[in-house]
Amino acid sequence: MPKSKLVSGFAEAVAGIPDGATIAFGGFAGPGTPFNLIRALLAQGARNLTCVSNTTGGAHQPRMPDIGMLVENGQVRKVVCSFTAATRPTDVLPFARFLEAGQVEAELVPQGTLAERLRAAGSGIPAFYTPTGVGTEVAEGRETRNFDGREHLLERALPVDFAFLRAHQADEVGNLRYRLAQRNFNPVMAMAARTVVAEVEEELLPAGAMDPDSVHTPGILVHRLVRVPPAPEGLWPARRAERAR
Amino acid sequence: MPKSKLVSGFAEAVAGIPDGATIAFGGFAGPGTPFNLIRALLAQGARNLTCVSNTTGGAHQPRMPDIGMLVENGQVRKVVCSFTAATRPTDVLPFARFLEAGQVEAELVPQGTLAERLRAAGSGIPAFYTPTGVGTEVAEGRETRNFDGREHLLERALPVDFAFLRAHQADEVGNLRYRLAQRNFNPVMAMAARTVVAEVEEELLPAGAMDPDSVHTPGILVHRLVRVPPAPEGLWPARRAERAR
Amino acid sequence: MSGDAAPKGWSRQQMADRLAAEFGDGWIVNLGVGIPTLCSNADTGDRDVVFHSENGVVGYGPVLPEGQEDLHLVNAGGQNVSLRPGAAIVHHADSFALIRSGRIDATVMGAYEAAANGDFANWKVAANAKGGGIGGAMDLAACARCVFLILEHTTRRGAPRLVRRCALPVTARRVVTLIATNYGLFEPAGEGFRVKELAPGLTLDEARAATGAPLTD
Amino acid sequence: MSGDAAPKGWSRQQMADRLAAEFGDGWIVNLGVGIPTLCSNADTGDRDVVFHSENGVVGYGPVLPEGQEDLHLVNAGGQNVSLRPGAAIVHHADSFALIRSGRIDATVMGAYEAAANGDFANWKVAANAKGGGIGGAMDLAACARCVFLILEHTTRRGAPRLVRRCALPVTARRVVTLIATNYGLFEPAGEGFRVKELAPGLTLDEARAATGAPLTD
Repeated sequence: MPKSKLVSGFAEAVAGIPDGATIAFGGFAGPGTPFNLIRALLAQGARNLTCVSNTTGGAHQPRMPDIGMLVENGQVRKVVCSFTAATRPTDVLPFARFLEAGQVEAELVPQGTLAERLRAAGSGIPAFYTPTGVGTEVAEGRETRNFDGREHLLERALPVDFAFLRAHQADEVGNLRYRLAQRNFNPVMAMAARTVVAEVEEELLPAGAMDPDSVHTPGILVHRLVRVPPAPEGLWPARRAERAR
Repeated sequence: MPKSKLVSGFAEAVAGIPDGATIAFGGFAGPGTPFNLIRALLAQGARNLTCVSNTTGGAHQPRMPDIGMLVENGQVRKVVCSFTAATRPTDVLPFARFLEAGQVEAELVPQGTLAERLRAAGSGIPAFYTPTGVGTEVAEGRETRNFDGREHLLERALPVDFAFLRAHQADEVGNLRYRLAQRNFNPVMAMAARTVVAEVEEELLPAGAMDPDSVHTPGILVHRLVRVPPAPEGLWPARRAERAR
Repeated sequence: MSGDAAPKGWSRQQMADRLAAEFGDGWIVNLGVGIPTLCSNADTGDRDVVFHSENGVVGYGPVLPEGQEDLHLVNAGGQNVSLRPGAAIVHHADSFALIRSGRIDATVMGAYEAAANGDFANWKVAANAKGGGIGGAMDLAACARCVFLILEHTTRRGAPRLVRRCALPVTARRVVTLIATNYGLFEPAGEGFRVKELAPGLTLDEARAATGAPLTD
Repeated sequence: MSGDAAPKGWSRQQMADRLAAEFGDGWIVNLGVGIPTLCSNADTGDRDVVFHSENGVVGYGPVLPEGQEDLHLVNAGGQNVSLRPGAAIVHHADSFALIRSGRIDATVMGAYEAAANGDFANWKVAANAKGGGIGGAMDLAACARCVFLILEHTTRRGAPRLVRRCALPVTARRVVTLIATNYGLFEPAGEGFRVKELAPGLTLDEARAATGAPLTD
């Protein structure tokens, strides 16, 4: 019989993450970010981490647990992100002074390349070619190759030791469903990781209660599940209506 | 307002397929095979086709419309498949004598490589590396490269002009859901194709009636939908319990 | 991208509306962070336009008013948007598969600089800056059928953003097809820009004075 | 792979059952066309074994009796199977992503030949044959943690299928970890095979006579 992957709480969910681990964190602009697992990792204290995520954190308030906080807490050696600075020149992320001071290394990767490198790692594809970034600073010193009359960059797979995810629903064997824009990087990070830890918003379903056609991440990729308690104890995405005007 | 992609019937669904087209056909051992679209293509008569599918057809009875029939009908120049012969030496496919006689060309591709080449075409990835096939006849004369101490083959994307799919549910803008093992190659063929034609088992849903989280193939990839009438007019998968004993 | 000293010509929503008028029927349009997201508020009339967001939301609509937001649903700018009938969600790798495979008819992005040769820059605030914000911009710029930009015509200090060649590190080369600024609509034309339309109240001479490359009618 | 002239030793289901006894708790096991599919009928006791089929079915169970089949649900051999609680469906590219990324603990395949050096052949019936049936075999053989084979010990004509080196074009090189035949369980050992177990009623001499490479205890 399948065993339940539910663990007792957030401390157990992040137990045993060693110094030097590479961890991917799901999430895009709030939804799908494992806020509670990040908070637990801040307390757990593993150091010398490599953190893979879309951003190091936004400039928005209220600030939620993010990669920048792990950096500020002295836990991070390197980040691999598509944003290592805010898009508005007027927003300065707390992360920026650590980067300027050389206290953290950063690999800046176009977002689609980041997603594809994670998927490749989870697909046994060691390398692939993409047209993204050709002719830019990102391509400097890099191997290129012409296919069908167009230059492409060689990109390598990006395997990770752990993926920290946030899902909406799970069954006890770890099948996951995300809700709306919460999906984002989570499924490909699950593919790329050797150990997958997911915080889950709803009560766990028994095995067999989730429609097999509606599973987003198959349970065989998932190792630890932990339930997010309702706010204020559990952290949830906040309202983020940007003032574009 | 979005327009419905439903066409009047199978003749309209395959109208305008030109001679020389490359067409991918979904399906694996029955489920997900667009039997009715293949039957319509046999009647439509386009020639000199390149057909991409898992097999050229099984040896099982009752025989359903398959790529082999298009070959027998003189419509096919080349097939790209993971099976161009049956797995049992005692089963001889009708396709075999056309292949032996040189009346059709065949490119035999490992199944995972076939799926990945289609996905790559639908992902703007012109080429990727895979460990599959290294050291075999499939790799002869092919470009290889060592990554992480292991040899890999360079594989090229496999774009197609048309994909013929079979889905269980669709809404009028073309969002598709497959049921169980019907999914197989269908989503990646939809990605690889410039024009996607899907036969659909259930009554079309209005736009907005399908849960956006439960869509398997987004409607922006799909161009023509046609409803499969119930048997005997519409063709459905048959029972296929193999005698393994 | 710029401040709130009321600029000449079009407002931000007007810039977005004007660019949205260029979207063809049946187009898939990706909207980037900043002013571009205002395009999903535009009235596209009879035209069926599907808005795509890099985070995998296919078919979204206007930003929702406070209190009606769904916290699980954001666009590329992190704004809580609505879904239109027929919407679908895909994961990030599939979202960029749509982008790189040429399924996006137009991408609308903000920029710091747009050059007459079709280059543009929107990911690094200074050539020597450490760090940057690429996001999905390089994938979109390299692969969308049309690359549209929306930006203020000048910096806060009055320096032109439409220039002959970019001084900042570029996002992609020779890809920009159309630019909306508060001054009007412009097309890169090699050594200068073609003026497609001027915002009401603006003269060609005023536009020339604020532009870092020749303007032609 | 062979006919029905009742062979010595284990029946096909017994071969499958014996190999299934080797599956560890928590293993993901892929079953190929033919005899291997009989493994999903085996009783795995307390062990949690998830059966994966190359067509994207994760977590299936026994073949269903006639009249109870779901026509949308087949395993790699096209048999109508059942689902176990916790099953999930993925598409073909994701199914092979699981395979190539090393998520499959064991793959069980049929074969025409298995060699002492760990090579095996199961996709072409003759070296000069036009066409073949690769299916998912090359991906699975190259990437699964353990490659198990099930095959009749000899051809219908009595020729050995366990040989020193393959005469047929190989599916993958140096990958086979365990072989079940009607004669017993065998492990490739370089120049010969190690006998792990003999089927009841068979002697080592009988097995040696029917094998194309040395057998050791």
